[in-house]
Amino acid sequence: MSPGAPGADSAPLLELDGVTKSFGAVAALRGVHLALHPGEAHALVGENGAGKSTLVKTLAGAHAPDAGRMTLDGRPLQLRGPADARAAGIAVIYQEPTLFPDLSVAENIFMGRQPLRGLRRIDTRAMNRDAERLFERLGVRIDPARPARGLSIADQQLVEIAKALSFDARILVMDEPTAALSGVEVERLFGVARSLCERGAAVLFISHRFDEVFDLCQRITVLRDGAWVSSDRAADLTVDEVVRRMVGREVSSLYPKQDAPLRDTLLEVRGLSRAGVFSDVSFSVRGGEIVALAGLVGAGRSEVARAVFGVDRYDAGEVRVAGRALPPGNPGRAIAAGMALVPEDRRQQGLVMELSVERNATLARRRALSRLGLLLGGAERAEARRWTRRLQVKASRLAAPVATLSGGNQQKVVLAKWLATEPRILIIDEPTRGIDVGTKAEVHRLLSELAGEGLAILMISSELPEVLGMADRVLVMHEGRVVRELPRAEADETSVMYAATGQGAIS
Amino acid sequence: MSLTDTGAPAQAAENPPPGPGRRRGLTERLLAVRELSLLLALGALILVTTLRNDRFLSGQSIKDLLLGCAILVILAVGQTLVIVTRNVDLSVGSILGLVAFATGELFLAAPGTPWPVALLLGVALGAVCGVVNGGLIAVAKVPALVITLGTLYAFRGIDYYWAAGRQINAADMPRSFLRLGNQTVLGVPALFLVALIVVAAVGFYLRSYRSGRELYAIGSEPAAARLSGIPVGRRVFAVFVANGALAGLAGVLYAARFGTLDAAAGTGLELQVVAAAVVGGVAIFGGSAYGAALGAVLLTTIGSSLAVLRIDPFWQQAVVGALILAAIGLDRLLALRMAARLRGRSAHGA
Amino acid sequence: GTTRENSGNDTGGGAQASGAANPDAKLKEGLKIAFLPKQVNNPYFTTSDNGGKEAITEIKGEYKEVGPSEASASSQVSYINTLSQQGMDVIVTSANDPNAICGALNQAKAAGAKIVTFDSDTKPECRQIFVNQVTAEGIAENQVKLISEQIGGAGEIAILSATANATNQNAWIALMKEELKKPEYSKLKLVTVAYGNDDDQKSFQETQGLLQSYPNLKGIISPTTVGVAAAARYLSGSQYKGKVKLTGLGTPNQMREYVKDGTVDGFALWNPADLGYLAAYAGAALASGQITGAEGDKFKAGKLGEFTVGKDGVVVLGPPTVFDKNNIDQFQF
Amino acid sequence: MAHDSLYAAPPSAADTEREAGRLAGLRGALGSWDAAIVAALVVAVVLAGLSVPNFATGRNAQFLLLDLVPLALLALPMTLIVITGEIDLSVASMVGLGSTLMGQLWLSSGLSLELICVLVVLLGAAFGAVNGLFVTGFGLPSLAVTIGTLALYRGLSFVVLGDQAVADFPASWTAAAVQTIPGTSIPAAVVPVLLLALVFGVVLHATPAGRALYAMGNNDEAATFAGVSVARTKFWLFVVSGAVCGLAGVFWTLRYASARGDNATGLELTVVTAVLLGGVSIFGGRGGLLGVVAGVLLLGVLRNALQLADVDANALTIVTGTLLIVSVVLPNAVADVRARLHRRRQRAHLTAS
Ligand SMILES: Nc1ncnc2c1ncn2[C@@H]1O[C@H](COP(=O)(O)OP(=O)(O)OP(=O)(O)O)[C@@H](O)[C@H]1O
Ligand SMILES: Nc1ncnc2c1ncn2[C@@H]1O[C@H](COP(=O)(O)OP(=O)(O)OP(=O)(O)O)[C@@H](O)[C@H]1O
Ligand SMILES: [Mg+2]
Ligand SMILES: [Mg+2]
Repeated sequence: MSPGAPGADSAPLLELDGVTKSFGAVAALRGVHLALHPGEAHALVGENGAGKSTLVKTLAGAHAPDAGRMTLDGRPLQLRGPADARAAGIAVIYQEPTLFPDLSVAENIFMGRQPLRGLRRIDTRAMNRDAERLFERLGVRIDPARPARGLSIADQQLVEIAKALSFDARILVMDEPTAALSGVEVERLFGVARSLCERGAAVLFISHRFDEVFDLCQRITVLRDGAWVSSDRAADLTVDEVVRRMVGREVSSLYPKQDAPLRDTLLEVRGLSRAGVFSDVSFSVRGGEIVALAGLVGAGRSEVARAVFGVDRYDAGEVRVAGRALPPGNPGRAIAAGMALVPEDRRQQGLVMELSVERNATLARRRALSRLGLLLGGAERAEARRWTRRLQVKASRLAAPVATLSGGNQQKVVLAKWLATEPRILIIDEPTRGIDVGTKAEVHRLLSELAGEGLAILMISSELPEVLGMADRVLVMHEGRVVRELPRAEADETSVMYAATGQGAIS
Repeated sequence: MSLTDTGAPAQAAENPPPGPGRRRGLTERLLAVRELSLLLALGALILVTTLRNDRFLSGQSIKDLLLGCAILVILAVGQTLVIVTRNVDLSVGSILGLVAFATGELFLAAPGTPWPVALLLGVALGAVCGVVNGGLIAVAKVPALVITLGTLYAFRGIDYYWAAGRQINAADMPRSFLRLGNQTVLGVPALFLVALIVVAAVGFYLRSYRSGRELYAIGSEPAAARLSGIPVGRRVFAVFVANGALAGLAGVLYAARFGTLDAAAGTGLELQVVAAAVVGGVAIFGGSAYGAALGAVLLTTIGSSLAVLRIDPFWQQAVVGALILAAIGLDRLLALRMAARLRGRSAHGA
Repeated sequence: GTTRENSGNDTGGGAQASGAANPDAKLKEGLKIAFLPKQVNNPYFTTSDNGGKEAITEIKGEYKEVGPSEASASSQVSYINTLSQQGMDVIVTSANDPNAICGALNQAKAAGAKIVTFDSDTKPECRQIFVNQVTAEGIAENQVKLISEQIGGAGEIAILSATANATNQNAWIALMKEELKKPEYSKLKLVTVAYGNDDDQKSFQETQGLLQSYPNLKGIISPTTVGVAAAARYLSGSQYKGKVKLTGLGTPNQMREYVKDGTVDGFALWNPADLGYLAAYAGAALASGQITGAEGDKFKAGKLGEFTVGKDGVVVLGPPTVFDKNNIDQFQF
Repeated sequence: MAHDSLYAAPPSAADTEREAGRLAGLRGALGSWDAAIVAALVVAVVLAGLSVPNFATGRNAQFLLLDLVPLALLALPMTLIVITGEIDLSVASMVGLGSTLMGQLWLSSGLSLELICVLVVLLGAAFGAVNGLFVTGFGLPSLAVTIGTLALYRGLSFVVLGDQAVADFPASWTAAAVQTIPGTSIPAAVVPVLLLALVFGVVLHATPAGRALYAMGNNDEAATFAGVSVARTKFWLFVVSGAVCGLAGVFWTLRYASARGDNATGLELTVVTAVLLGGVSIFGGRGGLLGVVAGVLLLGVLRNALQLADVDANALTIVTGTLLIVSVVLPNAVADVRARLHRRRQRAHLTAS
């Protein structure tokens, strides 16, 4: 491997030229160029649906390009499947975790490459030890012998990263690896990526967070609508410039919440407890107000949201909607009472992948759309069109299965589905995870607008700027308890962090 | 910039993980418990039956038991291979019937054929049926249940067509071959030894070999398996061929054991085989070949002991059904308790 | 509502013999005669149907065999319907259920077909003739006599039957119980009836269960071909070989092995080919007007000679043949 | 254009959408598979009518339809269950148990036959509820549970009547079961089946509950989040399946005038075959009722025509199996070829431009 210095204009390790890929009528990639140089971290940015993940899957051998050339070390590269890509030294972290829930964490990491002992048997001990070493490198503790089922999204992502690292690959491709990670883990990941670069590997990094992009990468390629726009040194670019190239126009990257008159209390949660997950959680949200629930990963915010909505049961406490008690454990009743929950895991909880965009968008509203118990196609379509248009969902047609949409567009469909129920109370868990910059501002504007219309909004977010920019009040959770309530004026980076790490607990 | 952080390091410091390799994975332990409970159930059944009738534990009776379960064990183990990849093979009964009849025909056509040749040919014919199943599934990318439901009919139809209502009798087959079905080695029926070898080999393979683990990976999350470069199509194909070959083996052994063959041999066996695998815990959490084998032994023993206990014959099938329900219910209970324990301990630090 | 009390018994009575028989009528040529066994793929029925085919060839009729691949009454109904659609002159069938196929048979009759049952009967009013292999009494007598001789006239015996609801089996068993009440069998004790479901493996297991449950068991009667073969196989490979006697109804081909190795002394069966042969002639006689199915009608059945229709339209083939070491090699079926 | 691509999409896509809009009413009910299977049915009927003697007669239609009544009945709830991703293998055993219960009640209870029929349907619902409880209450895989109850219910049906058969049902009732609609040769029993099919079809395709079935078949967690009570819905589906089995048991008993422990043995596989032939995905989430009804008819027509053409039972077995395989392999193969052609065209197009 050529130990090129970062940013050196050495010969590219991997080069893509004119790569084209379409799915039916959708052209996901149109003649894309990409050159990955040894020792360099290269960012790939673009809006949702720009074709980043498709490019990644092409590199990984999971998709065969319709046209175009790939060369590795100057030699043409033909990938017939993911196994070929691995053999060529390409390790990939996909946008959605691809773990085997029934197998142990260590097996997940070393599947197909387990260390062997006599008779070509698998050496489980050595495998667990190696896994433990990898986790040490990443600075996390995950029991290698436990099954992957039940890991939180962040942990799943960490296992994926460990897996990719275990290859000691020459090319590391990471598709939004940080979307579910916290600052510390991101830093460690970057540390590892940099050390790989120092050893001459090439890194392809995808993220919607520009601070990360500029922090890690020396070169940035912009995609728009499947087409290559530019590849430049990061040093020659600014965030605004990148955004302009991505979107093709100016966008303000954040949209602060507009003040709206506060109305009556719509959601009231009192003494909510669930053994081992959260305890004695109390808060209320008024119409016109956005309350943010902040905290570290695993603080139990999502669990509270799920319990309030009725997907999970709780052991004690009560939930009141506009003064009336909501029966526990019944999402149907919660919806009827005017509540909506945009869940954090869109693939598992938010969407029915095989169903069409239209069916997904109207799924939660199907009762309201029926007349005399019968569903009428026209009303459904009109409703779906209204919301997908408002959220600018990019899909070939409304009848296309949601699975064919890009990650960010899928997220928008989830939003559309819940907004279509015209809720009074909107609980929204990581609303902009994986959403591109333009749409993010759009979502923020929408949330602000909805609050202005009198909705009570409870927002769970791991992105501090989002929390600080959008919330009227910030509730900070730590280890299953609400430890701090900060009005907008008092909420800043330090005060929230302080409370979230448990140091500011007023107990 | 994001704000979340993991409390892991602190937590882990309080709770250092035990040295690597010293403890077995939770999944593995779960399976061990599963197999243990099956053994217990089997023990209890034998005990109760023996208390009522002490001849149940006589040498002859044990020999009969072992003989009786051998074929089902082989089929259940083969089915395990298929089920762990999240597929199912409903055509095993028909493959068994076809191969059994073919074996008889072979001896009719060439009476002098030595039995090992017959055995190999039978296994090969079974494998060919497996190739048909696996090929259709791989090429057409259609759920195995549908394809094998189709070949369940198709193979049986071929068998019927071929047999055309004829029967092949013990007298048509060489003594040496028939002896295979009844012979004992150190008091253990040869048939059961064959089954034991199959169980051990498949069990060991599934647990300790890369490709064996890949089968579990495929069953656990097929899409992820594809993305991790596991040759899913090839593995699934191989699994069906292997299962076909085992069904072929079972077919030859069936011919040796029963001596009387017509085209109906093994009809309806597929449900018993799936039931054995289900009782053995395969359908619910991956499961192992050992569990499936124990499931098969348990089911056969139930059949025998009901006969010995002289349970009203009209009740027998109902009791078998109730026991299947009880077995999977127990399974579930165990799984839930394990899951509760998983939830109890955080992901970070064991 | 309709209750059992007020519904009345509207099952018609007795076999109907319509019109007058003309014993001198010639057998018609070109009769379309269909055999519908309980199940195709069953060697026993293959043999008997081939007997029927032989007879039909002799009388220059058209033979055909159809039937379900699994022994179920509902599929038989659908075959009967098909046959009556095709305008068969005679349908010769063995019923999987004495009642279930009645409606279809009556429809076929109304469409002009003559109905003959063999081996396993329906209700008498649904057919014209039942060709019985032997009388149930004949079987019961024969089987009890065989086992008594083999075990020396005293000891515990058990019966291994087919399915629990096989009509003919149950009739035989009931008559065997009657037979056992006779003084000469007073030392025989029937301990149980087990069911092997005409499934080889089940029968095998049941035999094993019998021997374990009844340590003093001296003999087993298995009046079903599947059961007797499975029981013989079990005994021949066990410590009970030769000590526990076995008899029943079996085919010589299946049992040859066990008669020769001493597991079985003797067993009985009628010749299934003759059964089919006779049924075909009975059907032809009906269709030609030689007989109507009334008691006392006489007809000639080729090589088997002359037969007389008995009560309820039953024609009996004859007493069963007993097979043992000495004669078994003369039979091939 | 970036943000509005749904509407500013390339013309071809926009066309597709407009067309989709126009056909929307049809689309829901008539997926491409449904259309194909209906077409196959029509072709089969026409071919059989032209080439098989005695096929195209009223009497034959009567026999054919009558034979299909139980199969069609069982296929209706099975379709819904399979769409939710579950399966019910115990249906045939429930028919058998319903039949023997009817026989036993008639034999010994002195109740009126009307009441007995109602009781049998209710008991069927209770058996279905046991399935439902195990599947949803205890969270067990339905394949495993219903293999267990397949044995259990069949066993119980032998317990209920033992080796007996009850056959002395009033002739007026047994005749009614096979009666035709006056002036036609269509069996009267077809009418309730059609009505039920209509009810199931409307529920599945045009009600919120039907939508929910598809959603939970694909992803039950997401369905839960959308306010669908997955467990409760599945439970009731199993109950309905049981009740319909009870009904089929009543019909079976009267049609064959015989209540026996082994009635309807093995029918479950035929039901599953018909449902899959009808285009329902065994993994759940896909398929429609029209296809299933056509699938049932196609199966019946083929069997009947082949029987009339004196094709023997063995070949029939092979045909059933092959039909099932072809029915699933063919659409995939066609889609595959089409995709390949499309890609080639695209590539040609790209190189040209
Ligand atoms: N399997 C598929 N079938 C059909 N269309 C697809 C498929 N996969 C992706 N697409 C389409 O290809 C385009 C590019 O998708 P891709 O997932 O590459 O976007 P992305 O840049 O990764 O977006 P995001 O930032 O939201 O993850 C989208 O329009 C998407 O709908
Ligand atoms: N599917 C699951 N099975 C078992 N435990 C889980 C599961 N999901 C999360 N947990 C555990 O529940 C606790 C809280 O979960 P979670 O990480 O979702 O909290 P959170 O505050 O919502 O964090 P975030 O939203 O940032 O992911 C953690 O201890 C986590 O390990
Ligand atoms: Mg993406
Ligand atoms: Mg969360």
